[in-house]
This record gives sequence, C-alpha cells and structure tokens, in this order.
Amino acid sequence: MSIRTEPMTVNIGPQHPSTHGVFRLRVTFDGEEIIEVEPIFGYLHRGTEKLAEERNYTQIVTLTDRLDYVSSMINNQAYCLAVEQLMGLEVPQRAKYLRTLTAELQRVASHLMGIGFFLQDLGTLGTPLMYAFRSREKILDLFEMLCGARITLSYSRPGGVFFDAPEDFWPALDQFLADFHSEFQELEQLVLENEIVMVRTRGVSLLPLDVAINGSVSGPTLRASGLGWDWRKMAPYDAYDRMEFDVPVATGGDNYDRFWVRIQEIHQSIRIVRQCIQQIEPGPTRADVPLVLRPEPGAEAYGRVEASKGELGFYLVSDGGISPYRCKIRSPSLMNLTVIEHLLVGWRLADMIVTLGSLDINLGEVDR
Amino acid sequence: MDCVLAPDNILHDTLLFRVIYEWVGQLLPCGLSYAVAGIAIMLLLVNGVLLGAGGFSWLERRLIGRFQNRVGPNRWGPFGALQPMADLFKLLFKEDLVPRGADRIVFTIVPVAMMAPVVLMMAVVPFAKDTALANLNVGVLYVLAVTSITSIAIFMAGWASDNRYALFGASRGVAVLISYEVPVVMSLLGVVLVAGSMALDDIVSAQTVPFLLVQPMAFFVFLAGTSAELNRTPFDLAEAESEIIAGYHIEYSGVKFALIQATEFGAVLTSSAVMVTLFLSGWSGPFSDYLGWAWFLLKIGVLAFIFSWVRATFPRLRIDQLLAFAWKFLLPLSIINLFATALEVYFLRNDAGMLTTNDLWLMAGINFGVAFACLLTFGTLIQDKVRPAKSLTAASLSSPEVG
Amino acid sequence: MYGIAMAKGLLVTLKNLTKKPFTVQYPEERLKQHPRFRGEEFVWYEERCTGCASCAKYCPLGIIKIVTTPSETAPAQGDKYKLELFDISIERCMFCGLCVEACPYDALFMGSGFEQGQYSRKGMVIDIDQLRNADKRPSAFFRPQLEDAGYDPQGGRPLDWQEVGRESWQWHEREKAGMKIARPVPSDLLADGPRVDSSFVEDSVPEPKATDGPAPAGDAE
Amino acid sequence: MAVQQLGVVELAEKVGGALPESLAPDRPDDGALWVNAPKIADVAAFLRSDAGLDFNFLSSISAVDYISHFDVVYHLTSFSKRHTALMKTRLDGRYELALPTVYHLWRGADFQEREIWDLMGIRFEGHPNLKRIMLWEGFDGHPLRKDYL
Repeated sequence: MSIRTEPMTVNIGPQHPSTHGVFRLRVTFDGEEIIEVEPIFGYLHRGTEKLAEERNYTQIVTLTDRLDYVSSMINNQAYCLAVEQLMGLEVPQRAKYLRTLTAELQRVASHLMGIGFFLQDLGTLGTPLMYAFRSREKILDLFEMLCGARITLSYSRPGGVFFDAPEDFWPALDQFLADFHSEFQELEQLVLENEIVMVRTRGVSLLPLDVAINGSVSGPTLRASGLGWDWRKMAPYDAYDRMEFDVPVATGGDNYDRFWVRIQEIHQSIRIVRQCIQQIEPGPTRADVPLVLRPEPGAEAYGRVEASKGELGFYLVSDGGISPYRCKIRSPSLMNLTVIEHLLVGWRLADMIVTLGSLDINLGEVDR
Repeated sequence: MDCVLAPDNILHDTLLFRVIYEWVGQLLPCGLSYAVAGIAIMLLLVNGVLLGAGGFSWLERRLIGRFQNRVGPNRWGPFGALQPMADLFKLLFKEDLVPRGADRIVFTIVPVAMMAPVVLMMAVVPFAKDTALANLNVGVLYVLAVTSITSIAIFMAGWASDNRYALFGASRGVAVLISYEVPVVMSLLGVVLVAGSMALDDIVSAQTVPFLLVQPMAFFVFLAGTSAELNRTPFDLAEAESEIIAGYHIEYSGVKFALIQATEFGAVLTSSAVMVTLFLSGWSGPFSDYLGWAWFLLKIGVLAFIFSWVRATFPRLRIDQLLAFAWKFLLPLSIINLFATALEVYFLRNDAGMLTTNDLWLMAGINFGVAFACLLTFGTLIQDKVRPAKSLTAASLSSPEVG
Repeated sequence: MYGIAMAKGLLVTLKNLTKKPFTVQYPEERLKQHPRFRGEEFVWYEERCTGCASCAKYCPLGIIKIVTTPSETAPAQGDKYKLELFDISIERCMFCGLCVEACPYDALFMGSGFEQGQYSRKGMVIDIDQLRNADKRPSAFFRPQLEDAGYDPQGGRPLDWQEVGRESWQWHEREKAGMKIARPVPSDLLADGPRVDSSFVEDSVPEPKATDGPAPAGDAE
Repeated sequence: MAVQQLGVVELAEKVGGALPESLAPDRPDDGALWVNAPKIADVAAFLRSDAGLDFNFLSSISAVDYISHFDVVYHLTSFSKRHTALMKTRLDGRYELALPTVYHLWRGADFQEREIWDLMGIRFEGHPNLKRIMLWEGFDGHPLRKDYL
C-alpha cells in the first residue's frame, strides 16, 4: 500500500521572523523536505541606484548607510574609496587608519548580529543573541561618540572621514576591547561546541567551492567553502596593507563552517583594531576637498572592499556633473543568494531557516 | 439532612471535598451538595492552574530575562508581577479572529481540549498529606492517558486552522507526542516497579529515598520526554518560533490564544507536579504533615526553574533528530532502566515483596553506575556526529594560498 | 564526551543569572549621549543665519524649505536676507547632518533629543517659530568649537548665538594639522554673560558667492 | 601578491588571437576590453576557460545608459591568477536590446542579468529565467533608464 502524498507550496516570507527582513522564498515541500525554491526579491527595493544619480557625491554617502544597515561603516568606506578612485584623491594617513579601525569594529558588530540571528534561527530563545547584542551595543556607543549616530553613520566622506575622533574615544575603545574579550568568550562557550548546534549544522547545506565561485559567492560564505579570498589581503585598501591578520578558512562549506568563519573573523578584526590603535598617528583626517565634487567627465571607477557579507563594490561613472552618471552597487548579499537553490533543495524546513541565517543576508543590500 | 460520604467513595480521602460536601449538605439535598462540592473543587482546581500558569509565565520571563542578562517584565506591579494580568486583559480585549477557511467548530474546541488534560492531570496529584482530589489506584495510568489528549488537540488545531504553517506544526507535534509517549511510559514502569503501586499517594509514601536517586535514568527520560511533550526547547518543534512561527496555534488570537498560552505554562507546572510526585518524593519533607504543600510548591519551583534554564540555553533539534533521540536514545535507556530495576527488585525485595530504605540506597548506587555506563556508551556512539569544532590550527588561519 | 559543551552552556547562562543586567530601563534611566549625538530638535540661531539656504540645497532629501526676501535694511547691514519661512519636516529627516555641515555661518546645529513623537504628520514639521523658540542646546556634531569648550548638550546651559560660532579661532588650521596639537580653549565660550563679538561680522562674512550655489563649509576656506 | 588589473593590450592580444573579430575597434581607451555585443558569451567563455587567464569569478555586471547607446560592463576576477579585468560591450539604440547571456558560464550572472533586464531593459538571450527581479511582473518601463522619470 502506498500513501498518496502531495507537494505543498509555502511562502516563507516576506513576513516571517527568520527571513532577516522582507525576503520571500516560495518553497515547495514534500513533507518537510524542500524540493523547489524560488527566491523573490524587491520588497525593500528603494531604487538606491536611481536616487544616487540625483544626489551629489557627498549626499550619496547617506544612501550607502541604508544598504547593509548593520554595517554602514563599511558601505561608506567602499563608496568613498570608489569616489576617491574616481577623483584621484589622496586620503590622509590618519583618515585611512580611522576608516580601517571603524570598518573592523563594524565588521565585529555585523558578525555579532549575524551569529546572533543564526543561533536565533537555530531555535535558541534569544540568549546568544542578547549576548551578541551586549557587545554590539558598545560598538554602537563608540560610533555615536565618533559621529553622532549609531546605525546610519555616514562617517567616511570622499577624501577621508568627516571628523577626527573625540579625545574620549580612545579610552572608551580600550575599555571596550578589555570588556569584549570575556563577553565574547562567554558567547563562544555557550554555542561554539554545543552538541545541538553541531548536529544541527554540521554537514548541512553543503556549498562546494566550485559552486560557490561559479555563483559569485564572496565573503565568509566563500571562505567557509575553502578559499581564503579576502580583498583586504588581495587588494589592500586604506590601512590594511600595514595590518597583520589571518584569514580564517574552513573547508566543509556547511552551515557550521560559515558560522565558525564568522566567529574567527571577529577575533581577527579585534586584532586589526588593536594594531590600528598602536599605529595611528596624529594628522589631518580629511583631504582638502570641497563639499561638492566634480570628477572628470567620462571617468569611471570600481571601488571594492571586503564588507562583512562579502565583496561590496561601487561602480561609478561620471559625466562631469556634481552627481554620478551611474552608480552601480555590487551587493554581496544578493550575489550570495545565487546559490540558494543549491543550498536548500533536498534539506528540510528547519535547515532552510538555519541556512538562510548562515548566509547572513541583509535585505537592505539585496533589494537596494 | 446530614450527608456523610461513604468510605468507599473515590473522593472520601479528599479532605476539602468532604468538608464542603458535609457543610453544604446541611442545607441542600445530598445529591445537590455532591454536585456543589464537586464544582467548587473544580473551580478551585481550574483557577489554581490558571493562576499558577500566570505566575509561572511571569517567573519564567523574569528568569529568562536574567539568564539573558536583561531584566524581563518589570513595569506592572512589583517586579512586574502583574504582567500576566496585563497580558491577559490585552488578549481578552483583542478581536477573536477565525480564518475564513477554518473549520469553525473544531477551531473553537481546540483551546478547551488543550486546557482539559492539564487540569485533569492535577486531579490525582497529592499536593500535601491527604489532599489529592482523587486518590486513584491507577493514578500513573490516568496521568498518561490524560496527557495523550494533547496530541489530538494539537492535530485539531493544525487541521482546523487552514494554514500550512499550522499543518507543519501539527504534524510535527503529533509525531513528537507519539514518539515520546513510549519512552515516558517505559520509564514510569521502573518507578511503578519500585513503588509497587500505581497510586500516586503510595508512590509518594514509598519514596523513603527520592526516586530521583533510585531511578536516575527514568528521571532523565521522563524529564526529556516531558519537555518534548510540553513543546519546550530544545524540543519545541511544534511551535518553532523561528521556523513555523507559532506552529499549530499560528491562527489563534484573543481569548483562544490566551487559553493556549495558559495551557502551555500551566502544563509545565502540572508536569512538574507529576514529576515531583513520582521522583522527588512529592510533598514529603521535614514537617510534611503541616508544610507538605510548601515542600510540594518548592519542588515544583525547582523543576520549573530547570525548565526555564534549559529553555534559555539550548537551540532546537530538527524533527528527524528529535525522533531519533526518542527512539534511539531515550527508548533504549528506559528499557535498560526497566530491566535493571526489575532485576534489582526481584533480588532485593523481602518476603512481603517490599523494599527497605537500605535496598533503595543500594539500587540508587547500582542505577547510577548503569546510567553512567549508558551515557558513556551512547556518547561514544554518536561522537562522530558531534565531534568538536576544528581547533584553531595554523593551517586554517594562515595567509591563504589560492590554487 | 557527549553533553560536556551543553553543560558548559548551562553554566554560562547560570553565571549570567547572577550578573547585573546590561540593559537600561529607558524612561527612568538613560544612556549617556555623546555631545556629537545627532538629534531631532534642530538648534537654529536666527542672528547668525543669512538665509543663504545652503542647508536646504545640501539636504539629500530636500526637506528644508526656506523662503526669504531681501530685507529693507539689508544694503546697510550687508547681504542678509529676511527669513519668512524655515520649515524642517523631520518626518522625513534621516539625521545625516549634512545641512549642519553645509552651513557656513554656524547658524544651524543638530539637536540632542530623540523624543519628538507626534500623532500626526503635520506635527512633524518644525517651523520657523518653533525654531526660534526652541531650547538652544546645540549638539557638538560638526562643531569642534563646542567640543573643545567641553560643551555637553545634555548638561550644559543653553548657548547664546555669540557663543557658538567658530569665528574667534582658526579651527580649520587645526583640522588640517590633526587633533594632537594643543590649542587654548576659547575663553569666550565659557563666559557667563553674553558678549558681543565685534569681530564676527568682519571675520565670518565670506564672499557674496556663498549665497548662490551650495556653499563650501568652513573647511574649504 | 596583490591582485593586479590585467593590462588591456595583453588581454586584447590573447582574445583577438583566439577569437578574431570578437573585439570592437574604435572604442575609448579606458582600460577595458571592448567586445562586440554578439560575441560577448564567446569571449567570456574564452576568458573563463583559458588557462593563463582563468577568470573564474564574475564580480559584477553593470549597465550604463548613455541615451544613444548602452554600455554593459563586466568586472571579472581570477582567484587563481590573482588578476582582474574589465570587459565592456556596447549596444546601440534604445529598443529591443539583446545580449547573449553568460549565465551558463557564471551562475553568478543570474540575478545581475535579471536586474539589468528589470531596471535597464536589456534582454539576455538564453537566460533560463529572465524575469523581473526587483519590480513585479507587469511593471511598465525600466526605471534605471535615463528617460524614466
């Protein structure tokens, strides 16, 4: 006797607690098993690229805040690098260090959020998330000190950073680094080797390296598949050429490895922050640039950084006006979703949520 | 009209019932008085469970708050203790929505069907000396039978809601409940063997040594099984917040949702009560003739704390892992426990078929040994699946070689 | 062995049970805000404002509306416009602070509050009268002179228009030279009574071109 | 060793040798490999498979609307050889624009080509699922074009 079964199509999202925003997946299940996946985007599409064509170069910085809104600092940095490339601007040394430092702090904050929600998706009742937020809040406090905002920072500007750090920033940063160690250790103890986390994530949703590369996957997701490609190492920008750090690589390409790579990257980021504090020297923080920039007509630039989610690129084309003629944003979150079908089909509903968490997408960036 | 309860009446041992029955019996005919006393007791029980559920919901939220290094509800009342009231009133005044495609009748019955077993379970649990509502001689069986109603209620909810998430939740819930019923029953057999009775009162009095020590494996299996049946982390698949949002009760709102929530929190308390009775020697303790209820509540509190603690700490298992856990780990454990206990009882009991306190201590020692051996064996067997994280080797962290 | 890490996890949560919560009970307790905080209540000094509308032009969202007429006394006093309308509709404001950066006269400041919730969108427009009467506790965002004076918008007294400008010292020189250069704190910021700075007009009125086209902020000078 | 951008002369030599008539003459000297639009998939396949080039990673595809024509820009990266390259092609006109897809070479082109179709209105021939991505099916127009206001 055979039981008659029917596939069942379910919309996961756009209103679902674990799709990290307004992502929607139309999933067909056979029981709990996924047999078909169709990602549907655009619920947060704000036309950033079109808006950028009507803003001047400095105003666009505020738009970049809203791409990956948990790592605005890195978005600002990526955009400013592109503009500087476009204009041929030389950035003062101190500004480079400040950017590097803040970008790494932001990477820690972003990864903490990624890890926290990954574990939330695994079904913890928010405990690791709260521990992660405990540290993240302190980073945001530092950012508030630096530039008056916590999320939408607009700290980097073409030609440097908008202002030097206040005097009381440095002791506060030291205090944060001192506290962070034990706080993060607690989080690691809670989850890093937890058996339930292991059985839930090891060997689940495998991403082989060739599929990852072919699918334009970058960032921690790529590194978890076994390739230590990090733009900070490969094409150092700002002060990264003077930083000593390792690139965590895992070879499994499963959910656990993606999680593990993020945890290790936090350690490396803290290492970079410490080096920045040691190496930074007094000096100007912004090149002598006017508020309104006018690059050469026909100039174009592709500025890329290793953002917390992967390769974030800004392709700018100028027509000589005060705003870019075209501003294309290469968002890592969208590109990492290319492999979503490969990752999900054949796994179960519960794995799907965890896999989405392990990709650490940000819908502000996916939809732009 | 002096009504006197016959000694063979099932409710004869229930002091409170008898007092009410005899007092009301002075005014009303005996039959009516019986009914009045019954309803009074029932109201007491239902409201007691609901109140307990409210209290526990506050306690758990406070506890989890502190586990997560935050405060938890603290706005209304001292330490936020009136928060459950606020929640209740909010939910009472909310619109009671029924989805268009839902099966209205079944949909409406569900909250009641879920509430019923929780309340019914309390009927046989002795709160203190001579305070069980009904001292059934098949108390354990009754508890097990009554809890099985939950699975039907869950499936009704999932089916009637006309929602695919609810269906997921329901099918998961039923699978879990059916699977965990087996090891739970098997683990209780050990307890029954040692106590030599199925009446909860007798089990309490048999615990000169708490059965937690005599039957550690049974306790573990029962604890895990109960967690699963209560849908609590790490076994909260049926309502997995991050996956299927609320599972079978996704479509419930207003009063119905309040009832389902109350059931969930109440069920933790009643299950704890059963566990206290079976494994933690119930209401007995120093001065238990007068302070039995205090001991009882204290022990429930300890168990509830453990439930909250576990809930605050662990992630959730996947459905196949959860079922594998039941069939491949808990069931063998409970069978081993049953056989070990049976052999021990067979060899240790005296001519009257009774076990002395010394026998119980001996059994505790043996069973702990068995438990440790089992843990070691099973731990080795599943080591592959949960091997620890890669250590931070130079190879995985060195500057990358791209090839 | 199986369960060790889980037991460790339980210990971690148990340890946190005894710790002091890290959260803040908001209305009663507040986090310390840094002076650079970009808040809602814009601080505007009409005396310093020439109506050049740099802020309006520089706002990425175009939410600042300024209507000016040449004042009758303008030829005598320099090229100041009379402001008729100065609306900031903060319902769309994203607090980027670019308007403050664009202001060449230090007339507009970010505020430091964040509790301007309203029941209707109409209430979210700060008009000129509100701006005039608002509490003058400017945020130190993009205003190094306030930072150097150690001004704290939360705890400090309201500042007068003569006290908030950067005309009495060469801030941009220091901006190029970096933070570490020691520099006397301008004492006039700390003075009690309002003191008219006669050098103001002479120092800070730039070339007339500032009124058309987005004006460079002070650093371009 | 840091990543280098590959010189266009060297690149053009290699590609021109292997695939004659695939390169577009008379294009601005902007460090990009200018390719004839119909040949884009062939050139991409060559760049992907040639052992000395080995561009296995497609960083991004962008389209730029120049009113009289559209440029489509490919940013390529080779992980093994550690170099990048810029490949461009030009489509004249504004209507019925089409370009061969590189979906089958780099799966990463999937969403980007859909996005370009959605927002710029350039059709990619051979793309298996060329639907709108950011906007909904049935949306009128392509908003990133310069004439869309």
